[in-house]
Parts: sequence; structure tokens; C-alpha cells
Amino acid sequence: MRAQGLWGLAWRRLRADRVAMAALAVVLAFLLMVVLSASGLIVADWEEEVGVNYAPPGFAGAAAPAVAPAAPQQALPDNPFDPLADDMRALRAQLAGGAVEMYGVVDPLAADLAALRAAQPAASGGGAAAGAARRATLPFGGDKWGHDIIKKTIKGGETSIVVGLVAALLAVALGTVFGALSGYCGGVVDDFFNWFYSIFTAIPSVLMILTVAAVLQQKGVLTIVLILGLTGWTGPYRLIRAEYIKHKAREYVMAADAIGASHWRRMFGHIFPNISHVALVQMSILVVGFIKAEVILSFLGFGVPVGVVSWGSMLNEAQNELILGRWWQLTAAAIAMALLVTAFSLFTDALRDALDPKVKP
Amino acid sequence: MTLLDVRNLRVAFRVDRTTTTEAVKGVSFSVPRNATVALVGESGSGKSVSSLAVMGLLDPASARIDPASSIRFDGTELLALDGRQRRALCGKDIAMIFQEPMSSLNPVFTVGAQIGEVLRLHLGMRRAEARRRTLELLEEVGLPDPAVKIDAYPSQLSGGQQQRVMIAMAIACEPRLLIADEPTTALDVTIQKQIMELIARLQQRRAMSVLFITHDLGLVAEIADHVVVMRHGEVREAGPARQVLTQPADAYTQALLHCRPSLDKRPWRLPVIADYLDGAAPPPQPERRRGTSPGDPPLLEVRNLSKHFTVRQGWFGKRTFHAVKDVSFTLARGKTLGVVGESGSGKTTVGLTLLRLHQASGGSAVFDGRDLLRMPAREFQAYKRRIQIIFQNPYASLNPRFTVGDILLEPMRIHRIGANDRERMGRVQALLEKVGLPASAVSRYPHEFSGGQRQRIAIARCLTLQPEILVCDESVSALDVSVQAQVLNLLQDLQDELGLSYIFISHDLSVVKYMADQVMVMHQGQVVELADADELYRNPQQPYTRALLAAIPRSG
Amino acid sequence: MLAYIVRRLWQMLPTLLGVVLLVFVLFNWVGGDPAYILAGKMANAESIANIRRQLGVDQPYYVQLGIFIRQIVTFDFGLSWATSEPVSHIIATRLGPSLTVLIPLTVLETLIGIALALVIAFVRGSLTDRAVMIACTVGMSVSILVYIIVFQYGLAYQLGLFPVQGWGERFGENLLRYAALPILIGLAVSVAPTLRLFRSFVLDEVGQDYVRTARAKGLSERRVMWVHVLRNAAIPILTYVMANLPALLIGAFLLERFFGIPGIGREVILAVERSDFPVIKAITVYVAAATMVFNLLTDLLYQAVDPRVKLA
Amino acid sequence: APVKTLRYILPAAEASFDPALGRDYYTGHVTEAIFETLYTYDYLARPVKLAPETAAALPEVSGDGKTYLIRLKQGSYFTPDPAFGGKRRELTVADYVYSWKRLFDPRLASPNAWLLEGKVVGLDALAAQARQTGRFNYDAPVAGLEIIDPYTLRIHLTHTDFNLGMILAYEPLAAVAREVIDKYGDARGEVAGHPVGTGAYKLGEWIRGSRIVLEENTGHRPETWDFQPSVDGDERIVARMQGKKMPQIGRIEISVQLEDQSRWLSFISGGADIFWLEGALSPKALVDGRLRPELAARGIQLSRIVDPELSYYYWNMRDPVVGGFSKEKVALRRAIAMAHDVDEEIRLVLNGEAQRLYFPIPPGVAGHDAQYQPLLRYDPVLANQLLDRYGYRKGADGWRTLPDGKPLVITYTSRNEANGVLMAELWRKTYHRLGIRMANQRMIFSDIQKAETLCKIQTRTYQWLADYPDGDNFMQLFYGGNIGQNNNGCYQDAQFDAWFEASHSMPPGPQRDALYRKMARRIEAQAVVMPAFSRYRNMLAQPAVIGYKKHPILHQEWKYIDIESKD
Ligand code: HEM
Ligand SMILES: Nc1ncnc2c1ncn2[C@@H]1O[C@H](COP(=O)(O)OP(=O)(O)OP(=O)(O)O)[C@@H](O)[C@H]1O
Ligand SMILES: Nc1ncnc2c1ncn2[C@@H]1O[C@H](COP(=O)(O)OP(=O)(O)OP(=O)(O)O)[C@@H](O)[C@H]1O
Ligand SMILES: [Mg+2]
Ligand SMILES: [Mg+2]
Repeated sequence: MRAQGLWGLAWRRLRADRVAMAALAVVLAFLLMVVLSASGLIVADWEEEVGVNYAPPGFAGAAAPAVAPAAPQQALPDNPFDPLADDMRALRAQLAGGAVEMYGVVDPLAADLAALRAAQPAASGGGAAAGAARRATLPFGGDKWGHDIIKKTIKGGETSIVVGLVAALLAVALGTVFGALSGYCGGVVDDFFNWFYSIFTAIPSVLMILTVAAVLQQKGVLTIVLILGLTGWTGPYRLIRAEYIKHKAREYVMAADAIGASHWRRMFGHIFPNISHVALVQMSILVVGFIKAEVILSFLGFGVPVGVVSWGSMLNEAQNELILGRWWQLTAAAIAMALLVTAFSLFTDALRDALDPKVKP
Repeated sequence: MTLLDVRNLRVAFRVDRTTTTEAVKGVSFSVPRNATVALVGESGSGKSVSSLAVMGLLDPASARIDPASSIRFDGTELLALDGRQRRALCGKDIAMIFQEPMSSLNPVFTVGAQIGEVLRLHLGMRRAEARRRTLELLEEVGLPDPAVKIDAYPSQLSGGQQQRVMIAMAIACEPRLLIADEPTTALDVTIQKQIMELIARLQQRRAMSVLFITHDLGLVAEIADHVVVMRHGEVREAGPARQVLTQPADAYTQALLHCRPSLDKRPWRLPVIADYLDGAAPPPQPERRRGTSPGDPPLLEVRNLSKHFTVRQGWFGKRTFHAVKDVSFTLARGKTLGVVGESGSGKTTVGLTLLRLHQASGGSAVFDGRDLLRMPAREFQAYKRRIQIIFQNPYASLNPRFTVGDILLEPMRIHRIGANDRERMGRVQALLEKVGLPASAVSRYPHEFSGGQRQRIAIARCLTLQPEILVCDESVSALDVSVQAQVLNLLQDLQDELGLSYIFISHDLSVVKYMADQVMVMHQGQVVELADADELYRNPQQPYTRALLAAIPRSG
Repeated sequence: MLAYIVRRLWQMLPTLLGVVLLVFVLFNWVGGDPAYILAGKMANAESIANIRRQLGVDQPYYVQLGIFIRQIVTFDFGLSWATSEPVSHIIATRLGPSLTVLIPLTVLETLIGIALALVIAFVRGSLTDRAVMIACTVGMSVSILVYIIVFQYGLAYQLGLFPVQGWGERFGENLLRYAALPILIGLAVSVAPTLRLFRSFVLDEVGQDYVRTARAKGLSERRVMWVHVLRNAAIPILTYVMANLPALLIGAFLLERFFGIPGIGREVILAVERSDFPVIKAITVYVAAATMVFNLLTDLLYQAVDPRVKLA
Repeated sequence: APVKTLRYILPAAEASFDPALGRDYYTGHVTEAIFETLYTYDYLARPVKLAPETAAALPEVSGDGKTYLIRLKQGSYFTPDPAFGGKRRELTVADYVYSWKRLFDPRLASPNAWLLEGKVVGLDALAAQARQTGRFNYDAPVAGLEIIDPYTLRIHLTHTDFNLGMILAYEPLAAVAREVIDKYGDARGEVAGHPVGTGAYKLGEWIRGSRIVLEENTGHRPETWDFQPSVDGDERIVARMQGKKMPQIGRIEISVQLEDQSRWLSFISGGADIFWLEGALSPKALVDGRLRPELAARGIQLSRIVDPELSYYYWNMRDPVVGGFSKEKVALRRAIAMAHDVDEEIRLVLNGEAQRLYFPIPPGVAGHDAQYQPLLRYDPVLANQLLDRYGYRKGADGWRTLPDGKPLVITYTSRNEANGVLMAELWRKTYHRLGIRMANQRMIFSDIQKAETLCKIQTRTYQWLADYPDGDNFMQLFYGGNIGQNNNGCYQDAQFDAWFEASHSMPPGPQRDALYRKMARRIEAQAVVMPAFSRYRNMLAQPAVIGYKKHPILHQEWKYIDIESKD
């Protein structure tokens, strides 16, 4: 007969909880998506501009003009209000004419360009590179550039989930270790961490973000993770510290001392399982909070670098689109986020219950 | 005229989604009006669970009462009542004293507030009135200095004091049925006597019925009108007290009565149930000799040990309370020092201070030539294997998120006893068997056990280390005589085999008499008498000791 | 106790000093050079040097630090670099609107969180529990940005239930008319995380034996929960609530921006954007002081609610 | 009659109400209403035309463009203030002289000193002395600012300048009263929050950062609406406004609203009377530059102009990768310019709300050439070939390297806000079209300014809004002498600088225009910058607003318009 640990038991109980398992399945599906998209197996081509700008979703059945915007010069219709409309027309006529008046200025590259132009097949002058025809509608619509929203959402999930999970892990880990040390040891250690905590919470987060961003120099997903992780530990810290203060006076901790358990063991072997629910709930709140904080970071311009997409940056883009009635990007990102966050939260709640031996399945 | 009638009560606990285990298997008994019924039986036999079922306090999520069961109180079917109706009864008409007072009190309210709450709720008293009545109650249960203790928090009271608070709370409304689940385990005999008298008075005044759960057969003989004997979730025998105690019909009851330690005899090993259940009475045992001689090698020399607590008064005031004053004694290798004394006299504090779980205020404790109280913490770490304590409140000392297996394995892991977990597990299994717990216990959590079972888990945890000195703080108080005998035998065997020394704190003077070579009597933080056991029992010097010995209940 | 408080107050000095140093270093390192903004779009080296001289940022660091410390001691942070408005005036006038939104928000959030946590902890595992938790989780999974945009459009503009934005001069008007929708939005995002945390705290307590005792006394479930359980769960709840209080002083800039609330949240962002160091300094120091005071208060409260806690 | 009230929205918080410190466009709305300059612009004339404000007439300029004679109208008063003993006080030319000197006060550190720097005889010497001592001696006379009598001023310039009139119409040169400045603190004191001017409005109730109320200055010198129509549609305005007293609107309520959505909902629900429809919102109200029919049906009015603004891309000429005049560097920049689809930028980033611009001087500004033909057109194929030809070879990974084989990465800098991200995304597409790697550096505004001033930014999109509607205000962006000021590309070319200096001695006209064309062609051939577009400005007004027409230079037109009182 093997003593079954807390975690083993928790797992057995989780398996019996249908909601938890469904939630877990959703979370795993998202994680799988992250792995697949990170390894380039899916949606590697999300950046292709497959649809027209703001292609409406196919199911909405909007009959957008099927033509791709042709050479831009022609695409822009004459603006009847334009005070310079006549000038513009004249200008275009001249353009078609060919040679340009140089006003006596020498073009250093004139010869090269002439040679290149001469070598060019006649057709490829002007606009060129129209690319493949773009679709008028996309299954879930397109964004400003005509990217497929589904692919973009999946790709964005990769960033957001990694940011949320890793940053929350970092924040909770820091918060737990600091809180444990602070609450358990008390005295000078507590003073020190409180000092640290006060300083950290006092500095406006924007300044903090600037700092972290400046210290790390390069901007990227890692920076966001660090920004959130390094600024997010304070919440878990206070809570965990309080729990440790409460528990260290309990008799079972005294008993552990009596059998010779080291401080470390008492802190993490004995007390931690009893307060793990706090860390767990914090973890789930922070994951959610961070996925959302990334929205705010994007709003403030500290978001993901250009060429990377995240739910945060999508929501942020969608902010302005929504007033213009282009709801699909916002909806896609919000639904994906809500789905993951809900599943994740339900799962951690169930895990919390499963970890409590007093609760029967 | 029955007040409470329990018929065919079956309670099952869920193990997981599909399996359940039955803890109470069709128990029937009744409590007449104005009578005391004693519920005795083996530890873990379902006594507490049955009484919780009466109170309606089993957690519906984990415990299931069979629908065919019936519990009638004064003609009303309790199991059919809804929450509100039941609450109207609870606390007022039916009250219960819980087995483990220490975790049953709300840690963040003063005891006064907790008792006053019942008075105000059920008797509609005003705040001031309730406080006055609370003071009276505390006085009645013999709490020293009630005017101060009324504003104390549970954690500032000794085990016995907490138990008396529990009692005061239960009798506050003078219920018609009082369920007392081992109400005196943590009380010394003098106080116990006082409490029993108090209950008797109430019984007379209010025609109260009492369902008294206990292991103390001597006590049963003194107070009970009827006795119900339980084992393994079933009633083995029931009947008038005199009849059951003198002419037991059931083999188990007979065995139980035989296992009682007596003040007069000190057999080499205590008899256990198994000895009797086989039918044949065990062979007579040689007498064991106890006592110390000046030549015994001293293992621990305690000199002038003191401990005082600073207690908060209001927001800014504080007061120093001397819990232990100048306690000195010597413990020899392979010997047992019994510590007896009034509840709150500082026994537990001495134990905790020796282990440095409380910081001593003064004195020394020389162990192996080194002063335990003053050595650096790092050095003391090594001594933790050699000196151990079994806490008075076993439940609180068990980590609620550790399985019993983890609890027992951990000390061995810490001190690297045994080559690997498999080997350690072997030892765990062996120990569990010796303390009378099933092997399946390893994967269960502390809250799934009965009070006595938890106590045995705590004992087993200390024994994994085989310390040289073991402080046992009321360690067998929650055990029925048979299991108690089994555990005492185990301790004795270890002492015989390995020469362990015990500091044995108990209020059960017969047990102390059996176990101790030397007895130390404490009163208000001080040692009032310290002598060889036989000497002390034969010829007590101090009036306090004499009073103590006189209060021991004697059956038949 | 008094000694403890004195000791804690005394300990605030090094903390404050740490904050001062950190802010100072941070600002000088990454805070941007205000001179380049103040110099306008035709800045030349000379005018930039002049501005730096006027702002005093050309002084040696120890002199600037000394000035900073003198400012703290005298509670006078001078004028904003960007707008020449006295910093004390900025803080005094912007704090009110922020608090008008945030205090009711925090109070409601805490009360709702506690009440719901107690209720659903009581019916743990039931359908109600699940339903409330799922509803909360879904609610909380939506970003505040989305709430703002949708609620402002739907509730304020389409249905006209609230003003689209704005701020008045009378407190009552602000609270009941202009702050209502921001508070509602704040609740939509904050109740769920609070509730989940509180539920966890409460669940931790309902399994304890003293709850059984309370029930045995015949107390109503409500009393068991609101008095016995709540008092025990109070430590973490207090911690959570108190730890969030200093944040009130920094405001909620998204709400302030969208609803035209002249609060301090916008001011902070603006100050960082404009490298307005006097404002940053002042706010940081105030928030640091508030954080420390709230921490001390929290620890004192611990002691008030839980006798086992010993403050040394 | 009840006071007529106009509700207006500012999209950013106001800053200092001291005109000398004015540096942002939004605060300018308010200072322009409270303080007065000598000159202003005619409300209706297009292209814009200078008009006297407190001056009696346009300045009399000497033939060499070095002496300006200015006469003041009589009867302009500063609003009553404790600084004048609670009474009003008449405006004289000495107030202007004081206000202009103030720009050079080192303690004030005004960002607007450049407007007069190096221009007025004797003023720079006094400024230099002030820099030495740290105190500006306001009492010392300046030879170039000759006060003939309280209503007459003669200005002597150090060199020819035909643009001074426009500069004098610029907000920072408005008159403030010395008593007020002296009373409300030192140079950087609370005077910024205590504006006392001679304008048509004075500051009323004020909640900083949220709400500014302006009330009519009843002591303002009487003015009558009298403007001539200049384009179609003006007749209606003239018909409704001609002969009315100015201002008609007695109270302006300005609310600060930072978010697009809030502003739009405010306006459309009737919470504002005039509203600036910025690019992001324009599709909400406009289709193809025209008001949506449903809005038009509600009577909402649109006034649409091209801002006198130049958006352009620059490359840092001192940068080792993109800068320099060697052929391969020019080729690199030209290739990039040819690969950038400005039309796409206008369509996507600006929602179509901009006009493509090839010439570095925007329409509506003296010197603009609408006929100018660009040398560089969008042609990514050619751009790639050009790079191939100059040795920027594509490696196996598809990315180009420098001719010497070193990796080629170009850093595009933008502000850390939504638009900065969008532009970076667009430029990333451009560079990828060429097989060039692009990094995006996002910084806060002050950091960008600093880096720019120090010539440390590789490439960026920059916007310049006219201070005064003259080509000179734009051409100076590329003048070598302005490196470290606002020649952000740090372009220094002897030929260009010589032309620029020569242009100063020419009054606006065909001769100067010809020179501007050469200058434009030169920077284009060298691919130093690439002019991109000028944005449209769309102003929406509620039906009740009468006579509204957006002016390209004035911040607001409150005193020229009327509103039907609602009751
Ligand atoms: C450090 C850990 C952080 C956590 C746990 C966290 C969590 C949250 C949560 C739960 C919200 C609720 C609103 C929502 O649905 O988005 C929120 C809002 C917000 N967060 Fe964070 N966030 C964190 C960091 C940051 C940082 C670094 C910033 C940077 C400025 C930030 C700025 C904001 C803002 C501006 C709001 C909206 C407040 C309002 O206007 O009501 N947060 N955050
Ligand atoms: N932490 C504490 N703070 C204040 N007083 C305490 C504390 N612990 C114990 N005391 C007091 O010290 C005295 C001795 O307590 P102790 O627990 O040692 O008694 P005990 O002899 O073990 O009694 P019992 O037999 O009832 O367990 C009691 O009066 C108790 O109120
Ligand atoms: N929550 C629970 N889950 C599972 N089993 C339980 C639970 N509570 C009690 N039991 C089991 O029910 C049985 C009866 O327990 P109970 O507490 O009634 O014993 P008891 O007769 O009071 O013993 P003791 O004298 O030791 O207190 C024990 O075997 C115990 O292991
Ligand atoms: Mg029991
Ligand atoms: Mg004790």
C-alpha cells in the first residue's frame, strides 16, 4: 500500500469531475494550439494578406466588392470637394507622359534607372506586385490588412497564452517565495521584504514598465513577460505572507519543528500545501489578469513588437474598428480569450477543491 | 420514558465517488429521561459519529445516514426535521461537548463571547446579563480566575481549560439532553469530579439526560444508569450499568473490564482484549518493579526551568503570566517520569519548553552534558531526533494536507532513517499495526479518523524516530482501555528493549502509577512534590497530592 | 503596542528613502529628458541647456537629490514642468474625482465579494455555486477595454441610461450621475477575481471544527457564516483589500480617459509621457507613504481580528 | 436674452495659458481666444490672407524688407484685473515689445524664441547678455524695436524678411501685460494659469484637464463681421453673418475628451456643437470625403480642408547604414522610397483622410507647387532591381546584406501608441518587400525628440504643421543650419543651403517658387526625405451653428460664428 500524495489524490478526484475535465480539455486544446503554432505547423502564413482590407466574415454574408484594389492611383476616385482636383488630373496626365522636369538638378542615379527601366518588361511598370487576388470575405473576417482573423487569433493566442502563463508563474513564484520568507521568518526578513514591497507598489506602474523595458533594451514578448512578472508579484506576496503568518502559529507546524523538520521544510513541505489554494487562485487570477494586462500594455504602446500579434494587440486594434461597425476582430479575440480564461479558471477552481482533502468528490 | 431513541442507525462515509465505508452499522439504543447513559467502546467504534448524527452535524457531502435509520427525540423524528427546526433544538434542548475542544473553539473570539452567544441566542439575554451568566458558568466548571479567562482567546488556555469552556458552553442553556463526548479527557481527577458533580446537579435540577461517551470505566461505574458498549460500529451489549459492569454477557465487554489498569497491581504487561477474546484468560503476569535509585545514569537534568507568557490586555496593556516556575527534576535513562497536576498547572508548558517550542524564560536542561535550552539552533537540530513530544492535541498537530503515510514517513526522511521509502514504509506499517490502526490508514487524511485514532497516529509519528526521551502529553487519554493497554505495552516494550526515557504527562493516576518510576506533582506552575511512584501513592506528602489521589473514581 | 507602532513608523524612513532613491535613479535613467519637450519644435542646444538650467537638472545629482528630500520634508513639490501648475494643486484637485469613482467601487466590490463568497461557499459544489462561478469567470474574461467601449456605446449612448461622459462640480452629481457607469464597469471586471479569492478563503475555514461547534449551538447558518467564518477568513480578506487601497491613489486611467473624469490616473500617465518629474515625484512619495501606512494598519488589524497573531 | 453657448471638444488636456510658453496646438485654442496678436488672418480668404487684429492696418514694409512700421488701433483693453487695481488697462505697443522680449528671458525658457531669433536689431545682444547674467533686463531699449508713440512701432530687422507679418500673427507673439506677469509670480509662476488678455473672451470656470469655460470679454473693442466670400459656398456665410457684432457667442464650454469613442458619442448625441473628426473616426461620418446622407439629413455641417501640414519620411544622413551621399546609399534610400506604398498608408492608416503630396510644401501654403512631378513612384520591382544592381544581395535566407556583406537591418522609430504600431507595421511591409530586415523602436515622445536632436534616429515619419503659411517654414526643415533643431534627417548640403539662404531675400512669388522647385528636386534626387501626404481636417458642426468654416491657420473660429440659441 503506497501512501497517495495530495497531488495523486487531487488528480484522481479531478478525473471524476466532468466540468473540470472539460475545462482541462479546452485548456489543453489551447496549449496544443500554442505548440503547433509556435513550431510553425499551423498558421505560419497568418501574415499573408488573403482578404481585402476589413474583409467581412463570410457567414455575415456581406456582399463586398470582389475586386481587389487595383493600382492605387486609379482606385482613389476623384474627390469632388477636393479644391485641387483639377491640378491632380493635370498631374496624372503628365505622369503618363513620361519624362520628368528636373529643374536643372542632376539625378545621380539617372543612368542606372534608365537602364533598369529599359530592361523591364513593359507590363510591370507602375503599381506592380498586385499579388494573388484577394478574397472579398473571409470565414471570420479580415483585419485592417486583410489577414485572416482565425489565423490571427490562433497566432495571437500563442503570444498571449505564453505571456499569461509564464508571467503568472513568475509572479506567483516570486510572490510565494517572498511571502513565505517574509511571513514565516518575520523580524528583519519581514521588514526587508515589506520595504521592498512598499517601494515596488509606490512607483507608478508606467514608470516601472518604462524601466523594465529600458533595462532589457530589446522589446519583445520576453520583455512583456518580465514586466508583468516583475511587477505582479506584490499581490500574491501580501496574501501568501498573511497566510504564513496565520499558519506558522498552528500546532502542526510546531509538531513539524519537533520532529526536526528544517525551516525550509516547514515552509514549503508543511505550510505550503495548506495555503496552496491561495497560490493557485492567485495563479489563475493572474493568468487572466496578465492576458488582459497585455491589452492595456498594448493600449499604452508597450505591447508586443511589430510583426507579432497577440490578443491584446488585436483587442486594441479592434477598439477603433468597433465604432466603425467592424466587430469581427474584437469578437474573435474576445471569444477566444473568454473561452480560455473561463476554462482555465474553472479548472483551477476544481483543482483547488480537489486539493482539499476535506471535500469529497 | 425515553427521551432519545436511536434505532438502526447506519452511517456510511464516502471514500470516493463510488465506494463508501460504513462506520456505524445499525446501532440502536435509547436514553431515558433524567438518566445517564454511558456509551463506551473501542476507539474508532463509531461513538462520536453516532452522537454527531444525533446532532445532525455530519457533513452531508461526505457522510450518508441510511434512510431506514431513525433518531427520535422526545417523540420527534430528528432526521425528518429541516435545518431551521433542528437549529431550534440544537444548543437549547440538545447540547454537545465535543471530543476535541481545542479545535472546536473558534480561535478568534474570546471564550466569553462564544458562551455568551448561546445565551443570547436561545435565552434572549442581553449582553451584560449574558456576561454575568457566563462568568457564573465558568466558575461552575472550575475555571480558575474566570474574570480574566472570560476575555481570553482559546489559544491562551490550557487543554483542560478549553475543555471546561466547551462544557460551560454546552450546559449554558441547561439542555434536556447533554451529549458529552469524552468531556474529561484533559482534566485531572479533581476537576473531573467537580464537573461530574456539576452535571449531576443539573440533572437533578432540570431532569436532564446525559449521553456520556467515555473510556473511563471507573467513571462509568460512578455515574451511569445505563451502559451501551460499542465495537466496530455495532452495539455489543446494552443494559443497566450495574448489570453490564458486574455481569457482562458479551465477550468484548468482559475483556474490556479485565483490561482496566488498576491502582493496586502492576503486571509486567497489561492485558489486551485479544488476550480475552480468545476465550482463555491470559496467564498471570509477574509484577513489575518501578522506582529510581541514586545510581541511575541521569539523562536529562532540568534545573529551575521557568516560562512566562506575556499576555495582551486591551490594545496597549500587557501582563506577564508565570506558567512554569523553577521546575527542577532529573530523568534517568530507561526510566519514566510521570507528571500529574491540575489542569493549567504548566505540564504541557514544561514539555514544550524542553523541546524549545517555547522559548524558556530561565533555567537549564542538561542533556548528555549539553544545555538544550542554550545551545545554538543549528546544534539543537541534531537533538530533535533524540528528544520528542507527542502533542496534547493530536489533531491540531497533524498537517491536514498530509496523508497518514506522509506524516509517518516524514520524520524518517528528515533524519535519514531507513535506506529508502520502501524500507521506511515497512516500518510505518509495522508501527501502525502496533498502535492498532489498519494498514489502509496510510492513504487517509487525519480528519477521517476518530479522536483516539488520531492520537495513535501522533504517537506513531514520534515512535518512528525512537527518541531517547519522549514527552507524552496526555497521550493515551482518548483511548479506550484496551487500545490504551496496547499502546502502553508498546511504550513499555520500547523502554525495555531500547532504554527509552519518558516524561509521561497524564491526569489518569492509574496509568501514571503503572507507567511511572517517579512522579512529579505540579500545581500552579510549580513542583509541589516529586517522589518515586510507589512512595508517592502510598504516602503523599502534600495536601494537594492527597486531594488528587482521593478523587480517583473507583469502580465497584 | 505603542512601541511597535513607533518602531514601524520609524522603519518607514528607510523605506521612503529607498523609494526616493529608486524614483530618482529610475527617472534620471529612463524618464526621458523633459528639456527636449519643453524646448518646443525648434529646439537648439542653447535653449535646451537653458531649460535644463531652469529646471535644475543640470545640477549635480546629490544637489538634486537634496532638493527632492527637502521637497518631501516641506510637502512642497513645486510646479509641474509641463503646465506650471503647482504640484500640490494637481494632486489636491485630481484625487477627488478618482476617489469618487474608486472608493464606492472598492466598497461595493468588497461587500459583494464577501457576501457572494459566503453564500456560495455554503452551497459549495451545488448548481448555484457552479453557475455563479462560471458567470463570474466569463464576465471577468472580458477585457475592461471591451466593457468600456460596449457599455459606453450601449448603455450610455443607445439607451441613454447614463451620460456618455463628463464631470460636474457637485459631489452628489458626480457620484450618482457621472461615476455610476464607470463604477458599474469597474465592478464587472473586479468582482469576479475578488469573489474567487474570497471564496477560496472562506472554503478554507468552513471545514474547521469550530464551525461544527457553532452549528451545534443552534446558530443560524447566516450567523455561522457572517460571524464565525468571516472573522476567521478576515486576515486574507483584509490583506487583499488593504493591499489594493494604495492603488486608489493612482486612479483608474482607462475609465478616466473614456469618461472624461479629471482624475489622477490620467495625470500619472501624462506626467510620465511628458517627463514631468515633479508630478511623478510627488505621486510616488504619496503612494509610498500611503502604502506603508496601510501596511501598518493591516498588520494592526490582523492583531485585532486574530488573537493568535503576535506583532513583535 | 440668454447667453449663447457653444460647446467644443478638445482631444487633449490643456497646458499652460501663457502664450509665450505655448507649445501645443490644443492650448492654442484657448490662448488665441484670450490674447491678441497684432495680425491675424482673414476668416474667409483662401489662400489665407493676413489681416490686422490689434493693428490698425497691415504693416508698412520697406522695399528691402528690413523695416516694418506698425500702427495700433486705439481702444483695446486688457480685461480688469487686480494687477491693474481692478480696472481695465489700455493696450499699447510697449506691451508687444515687452511680450516679445519675454521670449528671450532665460528664466522663462520659452520654446518660441526662435520666432524672433537673429532677426531684430539689438534683441539678440540683449538676449545674450541675459544668458550671461541669468536675468533679462526688460528696461534696456532694443534698437530694432523702436516705439514711436504708444500706438506706433517701427521694427528694424537684421536682414531681409518678407514674412515678419505672418510671424507677428503667431500666437506666442500676442501681448501680455507686464503688471500681470509681475503680480502673479516670477517668470515661471502661476501666470500660466491666470491669463489676462485683450481678446474677445476671458477665462471663466476652469476644471483643469476637464472643462474650460470662456466668457465673452464685454470690454472688447467693438468689431463688426465684415468678410468677403472667396470660394463657392461662402456667400451663405456672408449672408447670415454680415454686419453682426463680433462675437455673437457669449460663452464657450470646452470639455477635454481623450478618447475617440467618447468624443464621437458626445457629438452625435448632441453634447457638442463643433467637433473635430479625426482620421480614425472619419468613416463614421464620411464616405469618400462626403458627409454620410443620414448625417446630412440631420443638418449636420461638414467643413473640410487640407491641413497646411507636411508628413514625410526621413533617413538620417549621418547614419552609417542609410546615410551619406555615395551612389549606393542614395540607391538604398531611393529603393526604400519606391517600395513604400503611400497610398496604402493613406487608405489604411489614415482611413483615406489625407492627400498625397509630392512637393515638400503643402497646399495652401505660399510656395506650394501642384504641378510638381515626382521622380520617385511606387515601384517595388524597380526598387528591388536597384538594390540588386548596387550589391545589396539577397542571402539564402531571403534577406539582403550590405554590399560589404554585413547584415542589413534598418530601425524604424515610432511613438509608443496605437498609431506608432500601425505605422511600424506598414513600414515593415515596405522593408520586407525589399528583403530588408526592419526593427521597430518605440519610444516616448521626449526620448524621440532627444534622439532626433542628437541625430540618432535612423528613420522615422515626421509631421510638420505650419506655424505660418509660408514655404520658408517648411524648407527650413532641411537647412543644414537647423541640424540639432528640426532638421531631423541631419541633412547638410552646401548647394541646398545656399539656395535656402538665397530664398530669404526674395518676396513670395514666381521667382522664389522656381527656386523651391529646384530645392525640392534636389532632396528628392538625393533621396533625403520623401514627402508623403497632408491630412484633411474635417470639422463637423451641429445644424444650429451658423457661419462656420474651418480656417487652416487659426485654431478656432469662435468669434466669427453664431449659433441659434436653443430654447
Ligand atoms: C502586475 C500585475 C497586474 C495584474 C494582476 C493586473 C490585473 C488587472 C486586472 C484584473 C484588471 C481589471 C481590468 C481588466 O479587465 O483588464 C486590470 C486593469 C488595468 N490594468 Fe492591470 N494588471 C497588472 C499590471 C498592470 C500594469 C503593469 C499596468 C500598466 C500600466 C496595468 C494597467 C492596468 C490598467 C490601466 C487597467 C484598467 C484600469 C481602469 O481603468 O479601470 N496593469 N489589471
Ligand atoms: N501561549 C500562551 N499564552 C498565554 N498563556 C498561556 C499560553 N499557553 C499556556 N498558557 C497558560 O499557561 C498555563 C499553563 O498551561 P499548560 O498548557 O502548560 O497547562 P497544562 O498543565 O498542560 O494543563 P492541561 O492539563 O489542562 O493541559 C495555563 O494557565 C495557560 O492559560
Ligand atoms: N470524515 C470521516 N471520513 C471517513 N471516516 C471517518 C470520518 N470520521 C470518522 N470516520 C471513521 O469512522 C469511525 C468511527 O469514528 P468515531 O469518531 O465515531 O470513533 P469513536 O468511537 O468516537 O472513537 P474515539 O474513542 O477514538 O473517539 C472511525 O473508524 C473513523 O475512522
Ligand atoms: Mg470519538
Ligand atoms: Mg496540557
